Amino acid sequence: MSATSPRAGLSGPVLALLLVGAAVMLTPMVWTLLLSVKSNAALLGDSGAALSPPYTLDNYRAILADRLTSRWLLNSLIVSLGTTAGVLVLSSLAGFAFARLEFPFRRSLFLFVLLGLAIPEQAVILPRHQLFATLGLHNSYPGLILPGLTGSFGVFFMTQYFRAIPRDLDEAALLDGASRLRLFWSVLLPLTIPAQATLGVFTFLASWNDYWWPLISATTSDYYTLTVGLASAQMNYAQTSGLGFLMAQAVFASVPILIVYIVFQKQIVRAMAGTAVR
Amino acid sequence: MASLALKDVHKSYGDTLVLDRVSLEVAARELIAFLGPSGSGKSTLLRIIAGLETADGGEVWLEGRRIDALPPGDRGVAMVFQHYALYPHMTVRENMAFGLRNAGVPKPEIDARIAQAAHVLEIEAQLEKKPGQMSGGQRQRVAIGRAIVKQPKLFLLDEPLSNLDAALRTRTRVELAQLRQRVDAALIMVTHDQAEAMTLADRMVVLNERRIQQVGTPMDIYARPANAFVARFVGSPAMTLAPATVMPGNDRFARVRLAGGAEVMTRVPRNGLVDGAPVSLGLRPEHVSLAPAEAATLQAEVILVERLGDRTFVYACLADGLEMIAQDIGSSAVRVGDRVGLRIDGDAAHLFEADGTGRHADAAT
Amino acid sequence: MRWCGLLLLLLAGCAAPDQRPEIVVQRFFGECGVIHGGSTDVAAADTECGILTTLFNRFEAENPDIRLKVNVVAWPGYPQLAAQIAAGDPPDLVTMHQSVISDYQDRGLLEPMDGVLVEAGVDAATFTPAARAGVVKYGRVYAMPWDTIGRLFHINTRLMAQAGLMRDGKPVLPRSPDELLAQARQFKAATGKPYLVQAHVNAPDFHVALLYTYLLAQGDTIFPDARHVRLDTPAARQVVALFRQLHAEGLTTRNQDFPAATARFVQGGGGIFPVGTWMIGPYDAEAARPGSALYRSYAIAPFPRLWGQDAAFVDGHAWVMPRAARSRSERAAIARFLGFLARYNADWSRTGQLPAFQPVLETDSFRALPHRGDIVAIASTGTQLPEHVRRQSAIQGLIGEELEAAVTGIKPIDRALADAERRVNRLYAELP
Amino acid sequence: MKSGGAPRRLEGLAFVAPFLLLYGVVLIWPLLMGIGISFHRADLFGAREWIGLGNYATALADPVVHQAIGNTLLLALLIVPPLTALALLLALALNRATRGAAVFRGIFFSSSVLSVTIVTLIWRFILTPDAGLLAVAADALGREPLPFLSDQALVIPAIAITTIWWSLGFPIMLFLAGLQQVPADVYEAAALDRAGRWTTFRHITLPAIRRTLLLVVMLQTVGQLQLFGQAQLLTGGGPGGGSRTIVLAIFEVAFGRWELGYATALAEILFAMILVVTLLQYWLVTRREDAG
Repeated sequence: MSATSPRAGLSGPVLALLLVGAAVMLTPMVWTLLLSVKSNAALLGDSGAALSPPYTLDNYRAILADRLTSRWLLNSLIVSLGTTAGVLVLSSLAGFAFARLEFPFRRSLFLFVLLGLAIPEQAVILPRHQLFATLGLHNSYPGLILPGLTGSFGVFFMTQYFRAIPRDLDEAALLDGASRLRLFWSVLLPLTIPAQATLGVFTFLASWNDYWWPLISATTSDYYTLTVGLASAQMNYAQTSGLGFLMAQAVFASVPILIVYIVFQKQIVRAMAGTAVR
Repeated sequence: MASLALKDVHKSYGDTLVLDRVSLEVAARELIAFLGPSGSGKSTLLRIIAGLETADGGEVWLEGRRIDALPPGDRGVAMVFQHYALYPHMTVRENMAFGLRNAGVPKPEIDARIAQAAHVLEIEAQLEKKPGQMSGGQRQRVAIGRAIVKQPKLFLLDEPLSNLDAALRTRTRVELAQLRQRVDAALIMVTHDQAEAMTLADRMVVLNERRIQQVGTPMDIYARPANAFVARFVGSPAMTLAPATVMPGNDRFARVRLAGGAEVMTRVPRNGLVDGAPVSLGLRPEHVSLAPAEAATLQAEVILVERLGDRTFVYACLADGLEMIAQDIGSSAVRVGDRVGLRIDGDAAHLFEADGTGRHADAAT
Repeated sequence: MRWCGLLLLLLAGCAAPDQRPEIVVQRFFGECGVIHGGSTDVAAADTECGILTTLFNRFEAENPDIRLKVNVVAWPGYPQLAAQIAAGDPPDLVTMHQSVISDYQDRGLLEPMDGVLVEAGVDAATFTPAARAGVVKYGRVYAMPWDTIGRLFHINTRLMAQAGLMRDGKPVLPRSPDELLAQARQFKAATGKPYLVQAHVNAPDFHVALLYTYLLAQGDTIFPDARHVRLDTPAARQVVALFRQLHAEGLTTRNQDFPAATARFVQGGGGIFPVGTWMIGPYDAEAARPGSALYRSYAIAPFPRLWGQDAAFVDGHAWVMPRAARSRSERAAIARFLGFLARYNADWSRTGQLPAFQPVLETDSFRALPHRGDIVAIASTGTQLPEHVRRQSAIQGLIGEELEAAVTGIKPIDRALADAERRVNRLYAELP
Repeated sequence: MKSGGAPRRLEGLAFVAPFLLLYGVVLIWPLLMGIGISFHRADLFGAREWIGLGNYATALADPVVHQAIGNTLLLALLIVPPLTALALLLALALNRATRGAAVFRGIFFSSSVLSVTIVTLIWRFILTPDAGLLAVAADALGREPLPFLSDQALVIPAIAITTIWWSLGFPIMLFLAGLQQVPADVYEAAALDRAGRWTTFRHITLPAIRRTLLLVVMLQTVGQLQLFGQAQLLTGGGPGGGSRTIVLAIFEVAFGRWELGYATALAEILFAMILVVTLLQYWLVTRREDAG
């Protein structure tokens, strides 16, 4: 059998290598989990203590009692969901127009948008910080969300996806008396759901994990995202004595995103494989 | 009164002319087939009627109303797409209801119409399924159902049978024939399959090179093709066109001589034909038969034998290289390589002038 | 559906309008709400973080008419402060090292606080000499001083005794570089452990403090004017060479960042930890805990005189007010907050830092704190950086990085010092 | 499709306008602002003085910048090829419809969902010689733990390993997507032609997923050239600047030293580097495609 035949099971040596790889992937996480269920005192000076009991959930209780961590979690959710929703809406509208409608400068505008794929965040972030200061957008949700909405990738991706939908569906809808908006909303948009799922999950992940921008834009702890909030705790030497708590925070912060991932895993894989419309 | 009327419709894409001043009238409840090779403009014409393309000029009238400036949904036409274009995310019921809802048809009426159409098309059991769960034939019916429920004044069918396998195609053809009995509207179907057109259509419109070549009943077009293109395009196997010259004479009918020297007496009136003018002698296979050498008009060598069971088509090559198709009995013993004699039934032969214009045997006599 | 949810979340984000004046206080020292929660019992709290947290809680409890927003930032918080000021959204009060004040003051980013301190009832005449030097720039008070940070030797007397380096219950400290090396070797031979516990990783201030101290001792002028630093000097080479030697011979811990070094000393992993006053409190607590490696074997001493004369480079924490438009009521709230803090300066000194107010320094309760007698002189004699020194935070990073490289043997000493000097001078050249 | 007069033609603009507006204001305008600022001696708080190419000249002569560029390129080199190869191998092994493969896919993707703060936190307590897992393991074996975060020779590999562990998921997904586009009958034909595993890979799989490969390499290169969080949080750029990346340098210059002009000039240099590297990769691959 060949390594690439899709139905066959995993052969012995391949399986063994995969198991080793999986162990390498999981060990750091298990280690983190172990550290998070040890009391801070037990870990002081001897993190090896994490390998043996007693274990405790005190660190997690402490997190639930700590209003800051929950606030950061909420901020991350707001920013990530807001960014995701925004990207999906904007990319779908623009993608539909670029793929299906005729309007002046359509081609030039599309090229203009593609240009954005080549612009790294670094080339923009400092002046944008200045710009947002002028606009008074720092330490606000719009200030955290707007930069995430300017990615060209979503528009490009949705345009490609809309283009792949057979045009006779549009025509059938036109004959059925649908307006452009109705065509977009009732006929084509539902067909892009796999693409929306993919783009949505990627956008959510990217936004959730964004670090640079929230680090300099969200500067009061009210608006910290989890990433920045945890970084502020991590770099405080006062936290040396709170290793277990720190690790519990890490686990706590990862749970929502892992849930998102597990829920959408099928969509991610399927949509990335480019399921055809029909 | 004409149901649909096209007046001087023309259309180009940039510099490329795709329809050149097309005019046509379709009667109420008539089934018209647009037949032509790809690129002939037949699909463009259909789409102009539907409103999916805009003509550069000309008028489209339906039931006394000029519709060429209306959006597709307001024209009172329904279309069955070649690939059905069913909305994949909607159930069959939703597919059928979509257009009605857009038109503001009341809900009870929508339900009634869907129930009626589903009954007629025998897809009641499939109403809650999605297109992806159905076979090609079922999807075809749904596509038709979606058109029927709109109760249009005109049905447009774009290559309705091309996506079906052979067995299904025959059955669907019968169903289409029954369908038109039930609906109170004209139908236009686009096809490149002449058998489909001939079996279904009341009249056929043969298109080629951006223009209508001929409009007529199937038998009319088969028997009296307006020009060489129609003659060769309609009928299978295609009519043989043999180069010939008009022989001088005073007969009522024209006598022609083939390039190889053989002469054929036709029943085409000779008035207007110039002596010695080059023409083409048009012969359908059924008018060329195998014959013993003494009764034969021509001698030829068999290059291909096509056995259909009830009859046999014999492709034969004349000495001058011209290929001619003859029809023989089903149990014909002829084999490739045989030398055979061909007998031409001059009474049924057609003549085509140098510009392609067809002349046909005088039916009156 | 999702949109509705999002909308709700956003609405929840903007609470009902609050008429109370709001002050935003930004501090480092870490986040420990988990341990101290809503406690207002300042006296019961320990550690920098704990004392400040309970102090803030107490202020909120006593002053319900003021909204106090606390913003905890990662140490040292200056990149974040710069971002905030650039964003036009600075906090009202910020913890700032006194060595950094000049920088912000020079750029016009800080408000003079003479007025607000008077309103707060805080008399600038009560500042200790070291604190005054730290917060008064060109004749105006730019911050309320909070403490004076000195650097000292934290000593594990049990290990020192084991190495034969105790006399009359006091640690024997070197009086010259050679003696330091000799004692360090003796210590290592006797205990098998490094003489010094040091942070070489990601801890630029660590070596910078050592270098500044011993340059001051040798009478070097480190910052001759506002645009230059002098580091590539014989005196500096001597100092760096000594620490490089210690590192090379394994007489110090290696490869540790600050948390690691802190923990190592607690575990009895080395003899002397030359770090700041802020560790006195935590280590004292360890010294009182039976079972600890430091149990009854902890002492402190000023940096020994290795070259020239006794010297102490000091810094301190202070509360500054970034320049911003503030209403009268907000100013009043800030003044009240500062007055409140000043009253608790004695509690802060339990951390080990020296108080910023002379009266506190002279109280019996402060004198009664352990070890304080050994270091109290620093508050009067400690040397701050000159007021014209700008960009201290960035410069400390640059110099510290080069020093780390030199001490750990990554770079030759000459080159590291030359590089440090060049990098700092280049930075100064870019200043307006 | 249909041309229906001016209103209908403008309808399309209405659909793209929201995105274009944001794109222009929040991306393109700052991009142009940045280029402008880079020609100034500018501080973070608004002071501006035109110095032309001064910042660029300084940058080209600045050894710290050289070191940062070197570190960044080295990191990209240590991360992108192993990451790509590893991801491709795993995708090949996991490109099957069994439950086991799905579980493995989940495992290898799981780290990608963690934020950089958490990844560095986890790895700090793997790598640090005092409390890290590796130190615990070394202790158990009676060995001296390696100072991954403080040795100039080890710190870049340490960051590379951390990054590879973190970033493995997306390339695997992309490769899986690419592999599923390869029609199965091609493999069946190859099997009939008695092609071995390597031959099949080399002559069938690889050409079929060449575009995906290019995409992965380009995305990863662009991403790794902008490496920031790992260096800042794990090592602070140390020791001795040994792990300072360009972006970390930009951050320090901007917010530590307030030299906005110099920082934006560095950002533009990075922008140019990224453009050159990606165009080069694109050109290399497509050129071979044309030739082959």
